[in-house]
Amino acid sequence: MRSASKAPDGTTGTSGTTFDRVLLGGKVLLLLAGLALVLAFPGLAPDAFILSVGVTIASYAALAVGWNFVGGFTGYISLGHAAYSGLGGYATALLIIDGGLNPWLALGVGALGVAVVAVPIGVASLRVRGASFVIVSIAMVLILLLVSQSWADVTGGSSGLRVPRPFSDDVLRPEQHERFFYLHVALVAVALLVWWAIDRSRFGIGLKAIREDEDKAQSLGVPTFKYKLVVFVISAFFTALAGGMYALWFGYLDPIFQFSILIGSYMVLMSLLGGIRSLFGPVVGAVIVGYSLEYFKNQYGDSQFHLVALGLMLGLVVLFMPDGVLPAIGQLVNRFRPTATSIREESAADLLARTTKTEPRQAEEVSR
Amino acid sequence: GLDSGNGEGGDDEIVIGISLPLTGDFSEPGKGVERGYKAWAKYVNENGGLLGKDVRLEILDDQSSADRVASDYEKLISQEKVDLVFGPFSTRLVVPAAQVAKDYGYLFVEPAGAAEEVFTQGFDHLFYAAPAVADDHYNLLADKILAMPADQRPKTVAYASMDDPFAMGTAYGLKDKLEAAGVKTVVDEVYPPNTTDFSSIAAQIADSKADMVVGGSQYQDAVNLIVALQQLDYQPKLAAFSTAPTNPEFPKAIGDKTEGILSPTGYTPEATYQQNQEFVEYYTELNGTAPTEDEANAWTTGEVVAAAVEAADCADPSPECQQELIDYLREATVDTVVGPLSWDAEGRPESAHMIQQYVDGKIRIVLPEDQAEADFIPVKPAW
Amino acid sequence: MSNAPDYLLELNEIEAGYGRAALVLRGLTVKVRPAEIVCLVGPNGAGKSTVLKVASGMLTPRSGTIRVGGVDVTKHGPQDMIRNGLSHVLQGHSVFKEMTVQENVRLGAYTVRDKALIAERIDFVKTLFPVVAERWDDLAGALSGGQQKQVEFARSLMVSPRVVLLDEPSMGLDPKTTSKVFEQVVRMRDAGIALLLVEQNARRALETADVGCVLDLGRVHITGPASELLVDPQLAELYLGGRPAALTTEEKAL
Amino acid sequence: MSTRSLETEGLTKSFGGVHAVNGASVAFQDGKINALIGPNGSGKTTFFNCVTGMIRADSGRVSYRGDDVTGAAPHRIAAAGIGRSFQLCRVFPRMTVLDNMLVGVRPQGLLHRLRGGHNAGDIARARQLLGRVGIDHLERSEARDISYGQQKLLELAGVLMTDPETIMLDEPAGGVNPALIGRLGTLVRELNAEGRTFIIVEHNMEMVMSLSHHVVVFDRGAPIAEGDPATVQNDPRVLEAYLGV
Amino acid sequence: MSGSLLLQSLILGILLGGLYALLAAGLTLYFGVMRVVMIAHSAFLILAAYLAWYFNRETGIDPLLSLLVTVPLFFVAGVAMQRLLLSRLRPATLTMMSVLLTFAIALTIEGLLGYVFTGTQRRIQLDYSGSSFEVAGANIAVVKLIAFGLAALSLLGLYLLMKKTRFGQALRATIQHPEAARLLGISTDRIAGYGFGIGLATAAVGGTALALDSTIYPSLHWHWIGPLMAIIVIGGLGSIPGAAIAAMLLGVTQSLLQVPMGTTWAQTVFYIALFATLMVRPQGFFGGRLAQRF
Ligand SMILES: Nc1ncnc2c1ncn2[C@@H]1O[C@H](COP(=O)(O)OP(=O)(O)OP(=O)(O)O)[C@@H](O)[C@H]1O
Ligand SMILES: Nc1ncnc2c1ncn2[C@@H]1O[C@H](COP(=O)(O)OP(=O)(O)OP(=O)(O)O)[C@@H](O)[C@H]1O
Ligand SMILES: [Mg+2]
Ligand SMILES: [Mg+2]
Repeated sequence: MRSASKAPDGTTGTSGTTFDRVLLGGKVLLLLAGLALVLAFPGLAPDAFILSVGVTIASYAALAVGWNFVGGFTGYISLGHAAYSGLGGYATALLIIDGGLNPWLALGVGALGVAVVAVPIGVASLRVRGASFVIVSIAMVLILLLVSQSWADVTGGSSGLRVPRPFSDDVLRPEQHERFFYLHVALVAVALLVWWAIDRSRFGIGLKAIREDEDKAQSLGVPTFKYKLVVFVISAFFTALAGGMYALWFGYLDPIFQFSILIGSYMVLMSLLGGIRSLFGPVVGAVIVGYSLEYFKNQYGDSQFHLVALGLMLGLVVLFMPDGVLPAIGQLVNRFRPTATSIREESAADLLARTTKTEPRQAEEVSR
Repeated sequence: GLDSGNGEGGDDEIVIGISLPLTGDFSEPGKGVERGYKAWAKYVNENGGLLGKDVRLEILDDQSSADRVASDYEKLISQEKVDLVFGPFSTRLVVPAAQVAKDYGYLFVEPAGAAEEVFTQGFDHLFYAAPAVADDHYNLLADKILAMPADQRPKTVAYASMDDPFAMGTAYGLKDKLEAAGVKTVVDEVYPPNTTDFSSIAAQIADSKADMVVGGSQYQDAVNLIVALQQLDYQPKLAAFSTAPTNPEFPKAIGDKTEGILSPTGYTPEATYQQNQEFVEYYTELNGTAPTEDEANAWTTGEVVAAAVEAADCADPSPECQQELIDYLREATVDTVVGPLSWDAEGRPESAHMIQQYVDGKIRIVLPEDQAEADFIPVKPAW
Repeated sequence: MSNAPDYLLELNEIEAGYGRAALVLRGLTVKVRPAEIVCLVGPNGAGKSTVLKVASGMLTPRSGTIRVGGVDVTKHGPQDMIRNGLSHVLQGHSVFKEMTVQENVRLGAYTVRDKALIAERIDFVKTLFPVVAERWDDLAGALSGGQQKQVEFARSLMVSPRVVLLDEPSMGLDPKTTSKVFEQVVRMRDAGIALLLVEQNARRALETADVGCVLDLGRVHITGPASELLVDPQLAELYLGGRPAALTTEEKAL
Repeated sequence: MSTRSLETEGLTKSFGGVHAVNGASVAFQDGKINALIGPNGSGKTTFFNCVTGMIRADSGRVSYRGDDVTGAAPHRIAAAGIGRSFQLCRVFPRMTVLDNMLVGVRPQGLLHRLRGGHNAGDIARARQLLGRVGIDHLERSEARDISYGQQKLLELAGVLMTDPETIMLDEPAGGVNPALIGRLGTLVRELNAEGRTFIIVEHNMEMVMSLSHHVVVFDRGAPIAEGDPATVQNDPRVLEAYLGV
Repeated sequence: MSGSLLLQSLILGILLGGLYALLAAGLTLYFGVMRVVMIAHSAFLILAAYLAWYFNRETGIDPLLSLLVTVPLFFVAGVAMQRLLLSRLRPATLTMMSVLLTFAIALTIEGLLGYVFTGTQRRIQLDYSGSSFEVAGANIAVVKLIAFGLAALSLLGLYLLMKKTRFGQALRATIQHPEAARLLGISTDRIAGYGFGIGLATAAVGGTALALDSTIYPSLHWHWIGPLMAIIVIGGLGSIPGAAIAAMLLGVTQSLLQVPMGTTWAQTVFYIALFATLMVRPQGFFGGRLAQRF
């Protein structure tokens, strides 16, 4: 018997009460403030290092949002999304180096390529649910790690791959950081927009239904497999974009760091941390995780202790705000709402009266 | 938040920024390099410092990760505004680190990026502070083997190398030379760095009955491979492994069956250069043990940069100064604990590695002859 | 049991609800004597199942007391209830789907040590519900809805409690099996067991029960001898499905 | 409009040794309220599952309004106009009652899919149906927080939301309060009056007999009798196999 | 590939497979029986290995004896972990959240190991490390044989425990319908705790076996997760015999393939097999999971 906690993903169509209106206003203000802060960041950053940290966090955010297309909507947890960011990175790099493409073109083409590759992968791995899917996703990234290590003459193998700069060398490094910061932010914005569009669409409702009960959804006419596959590919696409973007910025690819479970896990952590059912959850998660990583490293410098710190932090969050930070806040806010009663405030007699009275009108309504 | 250390180097001191793998997969050698750097700094400060200023090291931990090493140098240079940087450990980390230094126009002398890849990236500010690049480590051994009379010379060789630019470089450098001279390669295995089970590789080597086994190894992988070979009771005539045998823990790790095992080294405490004797003496009394190659390379890095600084008579972040330092080293020959060093246009050092061998349970120089401390054992006793 | 308390199950002034949500039960009192069937009827969401959950300790009441055989068990968790001699058959489906029918039934006797007794009971349920015998080694999850209910009921018959809580035992059962279940319920009553029965098949239930109890809005609306409730036209209209009680005889014919 | 609705021919499904559905050839009448009754384990639900594509039949054909739909995927069946409810009541636990309803909206074409899910039209219709089954006051609670019977009602309303021509209900009255059963009956009649076909599996004889025009009796995975309620009710085989008197 | 080499590889494969089997057993227990994605399993594995190594280094006594300490220790740790942490997760989101939670635990363990023992690679030095005996021209290393023995024994025990005992049944019941289980008098918390404890106990045994003949370092657990997980899916989640057999087969194939394909490519066999399984039998080859009921 668990408490009736309601995830405030705003999916209750009615926003009637003044309470809700106040809430909405607050949200909007918060949003604008956040946006302003983000856009001002490069100006505020005291030095190139802080700026580069900003870029890293932005790229985390892009990855997390990309991940959340699958995780958030369908509830399929993929620990192996590093596969797609990694592929995105290598695809972009190789298209530039061997294909001689313009970097930005390469980025787009690469991501599209990854999306195409994701189709068969999805077809194979979306056949299983829950634990099995998690495992399969891990397997995916490990395969790619092995391949990219062994297939040295293409990927450069263990000696890594240098990615040419998109900007000419007279663009100094801090300047590079600034540009890439905005590029990443733009990417995140686009991804969020798409996520939001899906979230409010019928497609989105279908996906959430899959998350809850796949067979039932199908019997209600939701083409579950098609839906799953589509979001899966969208997710792979955005993740690949994020990966490629990072590669362009960082300029160096090494299989071990590209195709690592750790990166994939970070995506999951960030999303779950922020709240996979909420639009901005992954972004918030990315900021928290990205910042903590830096902070812990700074604190516990040359000992492995920063891992412990991170571990503990995550553990606490899972135990005490399982739905993620944002929903947790949402619940706090909801305390102030006049408690919604879950028991019928209407005796059988009233019901009888009401339903019999209103039947004719409803009849034709329904038949529409 | 991200407190920006206390790195603002005043005029009275020269701050040198370094990032090292103090945790994670490369932490072992990383710590060695750290000891070397620290010893060097202490030594310099005790002897009047650089340009009369004290030297202070700003060391960060890159957790053996490429992303980290880059952001570390970013931090050191742009936030801590260090005057000079020294290189990190391991080829995997040198390249991304060097990129950052290049972008800020810093001189980049590094103690550990020996693999060919490091020098083909078009870095014009990078110098490797050791006698030779990976591919040339075994040169003397190769010459020695090819000089053997045909009946003693090994006819078949088995190579096993870690999938790591440096380790592979060493093994394949030797492979190319021997193959060119018609020595047959019967096993050629490459294993990922995280491999812990060597029994299959060992099985193949044992099955091939190769006269000689060559390991392109770091440390632990060599130990595992040797133990696995022992388990299969394989007895080669010659056995050479890079890096591992020079490690003081090595004999115990393989059950003291070390006799005859070969290894290239860029450094020996016994070397007669005058800097080296000072170094060994100083280091030994500081740390209680004689320095190994990692410490020596770190120290060498220090010496090389110091030489440049003294010559250019400047040590500050300004591009002009850094450029002067770079230009100087292009031309210079610097006397170091590993002998006189000079570099080609890409920063490759141009001397050679020595070959050591376990003789009477102690690792000794056997090549080149003129520096040999013991005679080369052509047929390795059983292990 | 000579000096036994006159009520085997007592729920006094129970107030209960889920989480922070509003109260579901608002000061509700239900008592069951030995060898008595008390039947709870009421609209969906009235709180019937909640009453049973409270009684078996699955949901701790915010106030009020629970006594089994005169002993206060208000704070006891569900796993202790069986030892207090109270068994609860849940609403809906609660077989262990990925275990065989055999394992399910045997788990029913988890607290019983006596091998012989277990064997005897198994034979009994096998004869009572043929399907249990037929599908003895199949996964319970593979059975049909009704068959699963039968297995559940069989499982609950593996122990000999003093108090039995049944939440819609006849749901999903075909008429034949439904009759069997009700017969069994009567047999239990005659064996001195106190039964608290929740049924939506209200008429049938009230015909079997001794005391009827109409629940609405989490309160006891009306309580009294089952036979009287059956013939109350207004109750019939509101809770028993609109048809005058007279027809129930014809219904029995089916 | 043909009078042929859902038809099966020698439909067979067995699990290991168990012949759940055993060569069942049944024809349901279009525009009528059909009932499918039979003892527990006689194969009614499995029959439903085969027809609606939830599981693949071993052999046999299923046709709907003349065209073959054997082995079509569930969502295709749904698109063809057949809606079904589940015996072990299935709702989307962590979605609000209202969203549960909106899943049933059948999108036409891509654009329609991408349109906002919470548009006035859909919501209004959802509310109507919820009101119809008497749980509209719960629209904001999550489905996992409502009582079992309420969940059953929600499921029924959800099926109606897909606006199907043929509605297959697996024990709609199970666990539902008698007063409400009466109301459900009225609802079914009205929808039927609009020309919707019903196929109802139910053990509540009262409901079956008062509601249905045509009754099919299953036993051991195949029909043993069909006809109008009166005749079926007095068929000795039915009495023996099912009603047990 | 010569006959003797074939035989040698075969034997090595079997010995390796035995170890895989044991390591996978614990995982399959959490996954199949408890619906928990136990990312931290291999981390505990390494922890046990470290304890064995430390024990041996400090006392010089044979590491096998460390089992007397580690097994009970891990059991208790498992119980605690389940009761204090995992039991707090909602059943609805258990699988998902357990990923996160156990991942956090894995990180913590790795961190502590690195903190206490540094990142240095360690290896137990035994006087019989290198010793072996010859069977039909193939050499069998003593250490590997011991590890294999350990694995076989504990696997058998685990199997009997789950299938034959009242505890095993109660555990499965607890997972499938906690409320019903509780109403039958099963104290589900305790049972679930024990279940988890046993899972970790296998990790203790496995870790010690692993430490006998392999290097260990804190981040090594990432290297084990993949193959182990592939194994349990192929074997069928929750099926201990399934895991054992799959492990055996894959172990052998891997060590046979290593000769022609090389170490790196040979590792892919796990994942290839995994995807093949998905195509043919998504529920795995021994997973006795019933066909979905509607
Ligand atoms: N997945 C399955 N695996 C094995 N046997 C099954 C499976 N599904 C159904 N069966 C068997 O097929 C037969 C028919 O089951 P079905 O659910 O169709 O009966 P039903 O008519 O719906 O019964 P009820 O009235 O109790 O719902 C039963 O004997 C059942 O045990
Ligand atoms: N887990 C829960 N969390 C929150 N509220 C709940 C929960 N379960 C039930 N409720 C609410 O409590 C009230 C009573 O539920 P209960 O299950 O007792 O009704 P009931 O009388 O058994 O109805 P039914 O006849 O449909 O089973 C309902 O209004 C329901 O919304
Ligand atoms: Mg109820
Ligand atoms: Mg059924």
